Amino acid sequence: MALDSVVGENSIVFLKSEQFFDWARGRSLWYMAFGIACCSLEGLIAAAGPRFDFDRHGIFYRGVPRHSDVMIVAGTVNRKMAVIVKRLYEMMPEPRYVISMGACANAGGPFREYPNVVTGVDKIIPVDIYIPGCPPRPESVQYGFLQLRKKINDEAKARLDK
Amino acid sequence: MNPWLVALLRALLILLVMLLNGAMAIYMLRKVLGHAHLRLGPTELGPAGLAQLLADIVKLLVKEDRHPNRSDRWLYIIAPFIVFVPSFMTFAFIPFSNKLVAANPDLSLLMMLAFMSIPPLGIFAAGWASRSKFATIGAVRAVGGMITYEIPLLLSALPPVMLAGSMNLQAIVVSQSTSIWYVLPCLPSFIMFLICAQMETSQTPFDMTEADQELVAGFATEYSAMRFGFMYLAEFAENFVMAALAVTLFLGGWTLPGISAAALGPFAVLVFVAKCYILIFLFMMIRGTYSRYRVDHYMEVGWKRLLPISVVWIMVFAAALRVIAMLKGGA
Amino acid sequence: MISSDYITKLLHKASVAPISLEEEGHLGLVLRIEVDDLLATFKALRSSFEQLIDLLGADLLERDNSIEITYRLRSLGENDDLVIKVKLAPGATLPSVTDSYLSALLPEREACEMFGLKLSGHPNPKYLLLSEGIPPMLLKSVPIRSHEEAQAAELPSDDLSLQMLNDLNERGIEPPEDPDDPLQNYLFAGWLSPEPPEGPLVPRNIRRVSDNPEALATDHYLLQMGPQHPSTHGVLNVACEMDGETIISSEVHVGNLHRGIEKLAENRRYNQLATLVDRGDYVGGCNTELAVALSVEQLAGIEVPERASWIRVMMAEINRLASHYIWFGPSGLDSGAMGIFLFCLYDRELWLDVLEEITGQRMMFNYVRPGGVVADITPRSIAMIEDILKIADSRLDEHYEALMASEIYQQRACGVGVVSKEDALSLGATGFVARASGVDWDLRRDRPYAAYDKMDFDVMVADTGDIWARMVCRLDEMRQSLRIIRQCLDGMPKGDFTAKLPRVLRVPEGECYVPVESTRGEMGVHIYSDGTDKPYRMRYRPPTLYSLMTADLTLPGLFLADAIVTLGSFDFCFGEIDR
Amino acid sequence: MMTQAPPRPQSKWPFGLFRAARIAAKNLFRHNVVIQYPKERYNQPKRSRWAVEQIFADDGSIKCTACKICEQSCPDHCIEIDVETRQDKTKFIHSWHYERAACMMCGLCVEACPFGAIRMGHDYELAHREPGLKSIDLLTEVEAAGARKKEAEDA
Repeated sequence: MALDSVVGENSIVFLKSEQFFDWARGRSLWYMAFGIACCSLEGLIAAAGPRFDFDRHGIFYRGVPRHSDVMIVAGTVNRKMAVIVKRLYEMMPEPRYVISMGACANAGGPFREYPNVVTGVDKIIPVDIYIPGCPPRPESVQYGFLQLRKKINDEAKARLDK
Repeated sequence: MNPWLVALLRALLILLVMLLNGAMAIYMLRKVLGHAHLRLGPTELGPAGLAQLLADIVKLLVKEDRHPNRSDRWLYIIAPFIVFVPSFMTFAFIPFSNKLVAANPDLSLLMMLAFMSIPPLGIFAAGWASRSKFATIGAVRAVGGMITYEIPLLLSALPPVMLAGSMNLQAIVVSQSTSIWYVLPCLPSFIMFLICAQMETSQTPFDMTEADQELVAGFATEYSAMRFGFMYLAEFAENFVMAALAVTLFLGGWTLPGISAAALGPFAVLVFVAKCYILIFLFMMIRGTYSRYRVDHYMEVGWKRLLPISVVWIMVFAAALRVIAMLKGGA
Repeated sequence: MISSDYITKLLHKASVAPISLEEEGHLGLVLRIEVDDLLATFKALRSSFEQLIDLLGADLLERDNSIEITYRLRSLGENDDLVIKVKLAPGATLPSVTDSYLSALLPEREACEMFGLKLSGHPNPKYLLLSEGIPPMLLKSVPIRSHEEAQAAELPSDDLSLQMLNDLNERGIEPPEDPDDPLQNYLFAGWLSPEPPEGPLVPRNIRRVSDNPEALATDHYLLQMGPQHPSTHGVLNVACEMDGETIISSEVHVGNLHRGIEKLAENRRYNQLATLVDRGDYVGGCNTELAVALSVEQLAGIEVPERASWIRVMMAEINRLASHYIWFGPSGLDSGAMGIFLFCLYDRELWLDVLEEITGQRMMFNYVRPGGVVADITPRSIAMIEDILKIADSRLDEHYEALMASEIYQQRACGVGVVSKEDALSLGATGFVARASGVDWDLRRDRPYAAYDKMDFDVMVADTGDIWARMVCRLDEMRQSLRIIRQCLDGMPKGDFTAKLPRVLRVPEGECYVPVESTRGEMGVHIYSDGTDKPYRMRYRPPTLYSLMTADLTLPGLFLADAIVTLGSFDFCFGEIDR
Repeated sequence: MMTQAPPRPQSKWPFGLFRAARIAAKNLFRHNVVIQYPKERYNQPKRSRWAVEQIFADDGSIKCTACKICEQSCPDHCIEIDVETRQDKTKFIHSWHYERAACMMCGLCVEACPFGAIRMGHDYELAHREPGLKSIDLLTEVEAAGARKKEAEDA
């Protein structure tokens, strides 16, 4: 009994409610505690720590893909890992977002010449935000989250404007 | 007025209280743990981060609800309600003030404890239906835990009943207002009750069913969206219920020493809630500080420490009561 | 010192005829033997050398059409090493020496898959880092991607990962029909031995506890922990055969972070190596940079200024503290204590501020280079360090109280996850794992490098080998680090912070191995140089690979909950294990 | 020197729990240490290394002479300078291509630059949505610095 089937996909009621939902989605981004490599220390651990405290923005970690909204790909993805990254992504319930953190996840980084390494996680799963850095500061990741929030809100807004 | 309408209104009121309480407890947990860990907790959204809760709940509501492959479909769907509904029903028996209590049967304490023992079954159902190994281990632990702490919990709730001579929670509160708070004569029971409450609500050091670091998320590993939200909420609602029970039995309920019920008036509710939240704060600090017991140590605490101590203490207490009564009667 | 006469005598007794036994350049005493004599040699030498420190291969196909396997044995009592080298034909079979030294368990698998050899006599001859179908990556004939290929948005059609990616993108990931069936498991990478061995596929551990006859007879099940698990500290996967909550047998799977540091090092100039090894041991980068710098300096004969040595020691110790904090807190978290985790994180931030002030980044420093360090320490950094040193000791006391004073934690840590002294030696455990098991060995004290010979510090040794011992030993290491930093601040000599070096550093032909006591144990760098500005082969001895084996053999018989705390207490770093 | 680890503590229930509780209470009343990021910022040290930036002279002209030393010194090959050498030996930079997303910010290019034309920036707010921004052009269609110098000398 979805709302869009009752009032139509382009009705103002549906779009307004979607905008409200997007407001909520953008402000409650639980990320999956899935650290692959070096970046996990900055983006997942230090970020939750006392100095940076992502919890202020409603961003905190859950251990399970089923509970989480955001996957931070924090590290090099190689052939063995690609399978797992893909599987974890598919385990996450919609709507789900992916942040590609650091040089390795963006483009393979320093290891992209090695044939076992996937040059960029966006070749496996769709990526919403790219954060350059090796590893980025926790603040960079916070900025990335703020960008993601903006992106989520922009989508609803764009539809409403149409 | 139509009695059905009144009943419905009451039920809705209880539901509202429960949801508010659960949400408040989650907010409080994040704030308390934040400040205890040199952080702040949610601050950005709304005053002091209060709107954060709204965002979290709305987000969970509109998230995709997933069923894992090969799960036991119907059990998977109803399990969260088995957890949620009994903890919701227990709210009916909590005496918030001398007037404000939704249901006041003679055996309200017994009924409350009976309802409290149902959620672990829901947890077991959830873990079993998920067909995930971590969830199954969590489920098995939940059942093991339940038979471990239920008896000491009941036994440690008995001394106030003996003192008040009633199993009605309101009566226990009233009798405390005329004498002293029962925490003084029944201190060992109070401590045991708190430990059992910690077990019942499965919080560190006794969070066997969830055990984030071992079982990923325990019984809730495969649950997503609002089904997970319900279980999360129920957990915190239980937290409040246990605190309320401890306050009612041992800490004088909605009364304050030296002030009559009439003088307190509507502030009785505030007094009661404040007492509850002080206890919840204590629970949360324990949760944020200590390590977790291993599952066999947990059983050991339940069977080899709490159970014998509570049995012996009950016998000593009953004997002492009898002796005092005889002395009084003799004199 | 172990004399060559003594070794000759031992070999003679075992009727092994060595090809040669002599001092070779920087390597010390080198024994060259035929492959057929390998097992007999190891049996003969086992009683004199406690540890097999490292095992590495090198592709010498161009030089003499052989693959050279180098073993490094160590006698702790004599404080001396013996290098054993064997040469194999390409594609030949390497006999496993696991009967003599358990520490060959994982490195042998790695060496064989990386150089296309077969492995015989090994209890678990599976692929370790790679999987079947990937060519032996460390052979010189296997190319790496060119820059254009690496930068391209689309991968070339013959790229190794393309097939797998296409597969993934087309059908998504279907969970296996029956997850209990290990054959359907993505973890199985293929056999290295000519014939598949008998026994179960997963888990294959040389230890297995027998069922408790008094307990209920229940079915066993297979539990896959990781790679996404809150407490495997990275991308470790442990396949556990469980009986209820008890682990009957276990097997660790690594390679999820394999990214070819050793292969890429062959294509990096000597002054660029630091960027690679930083990302190996990503928590304690300064120490690994130091090992690379020391080995290059040894080969090239570079004299390092006194001040540079002192700065290196100070930075290594600051980094050690930062790294230990990220271990102490999470190992508390593994047992469920949340507070200590966050307190430690804050202390780590303080030290990271210092590191950022001096080196420019919080984790990937690229600071210690051949010849010295990149930049001098700043007055502001000294003030920062002094500020922290004022509170650091009392903070450590607080951390002890917050976690280890509580009886619940003591119940969890004392007598759990015991590594015996024999195991620690045989499995090649170094650093705090060995010291907690009663091995009195610290490279900083026993083979001082940089300016450690001028420092005054203690090495704590415990003999129980359990989690508690590891915690206590490492907590003391942190105190000693504070002591060393104080000494560095007080006695820092004046002078240059780096030696004058040519822009392109060419290193004379040769081979050397320099170990340092990194944050997790002995981290050694073995470099083959062929006279160019790039190393011919660089081997990176990861200390945690050896503690991982130790952990693997410790897990059987533990509760699931204890296994988590035990794994945490070994402090793995997967950048280092998988390289 | 070797020290023996202290013997295991004799557990006195539940005083150890109280000791831990004391620290927890102490930390509860400690001032928090959060840097509230969008409002407050950590004061980065001078040596902080983030993405590569061009240094411009006071008059806004570039310092890069397109000598390509940075390109060779980069271990990741993130820098690609598309430069045209004209007949009068002056150089024209078509693009100074920088693959920011793959850069590991090691600072080797800045160390190698003989003209001090690039530096590691201090801006860490680099996150972006579009995959196209993974690599950017720091300079496009400009005369290399050496060319202008030569012109000045000729004049």
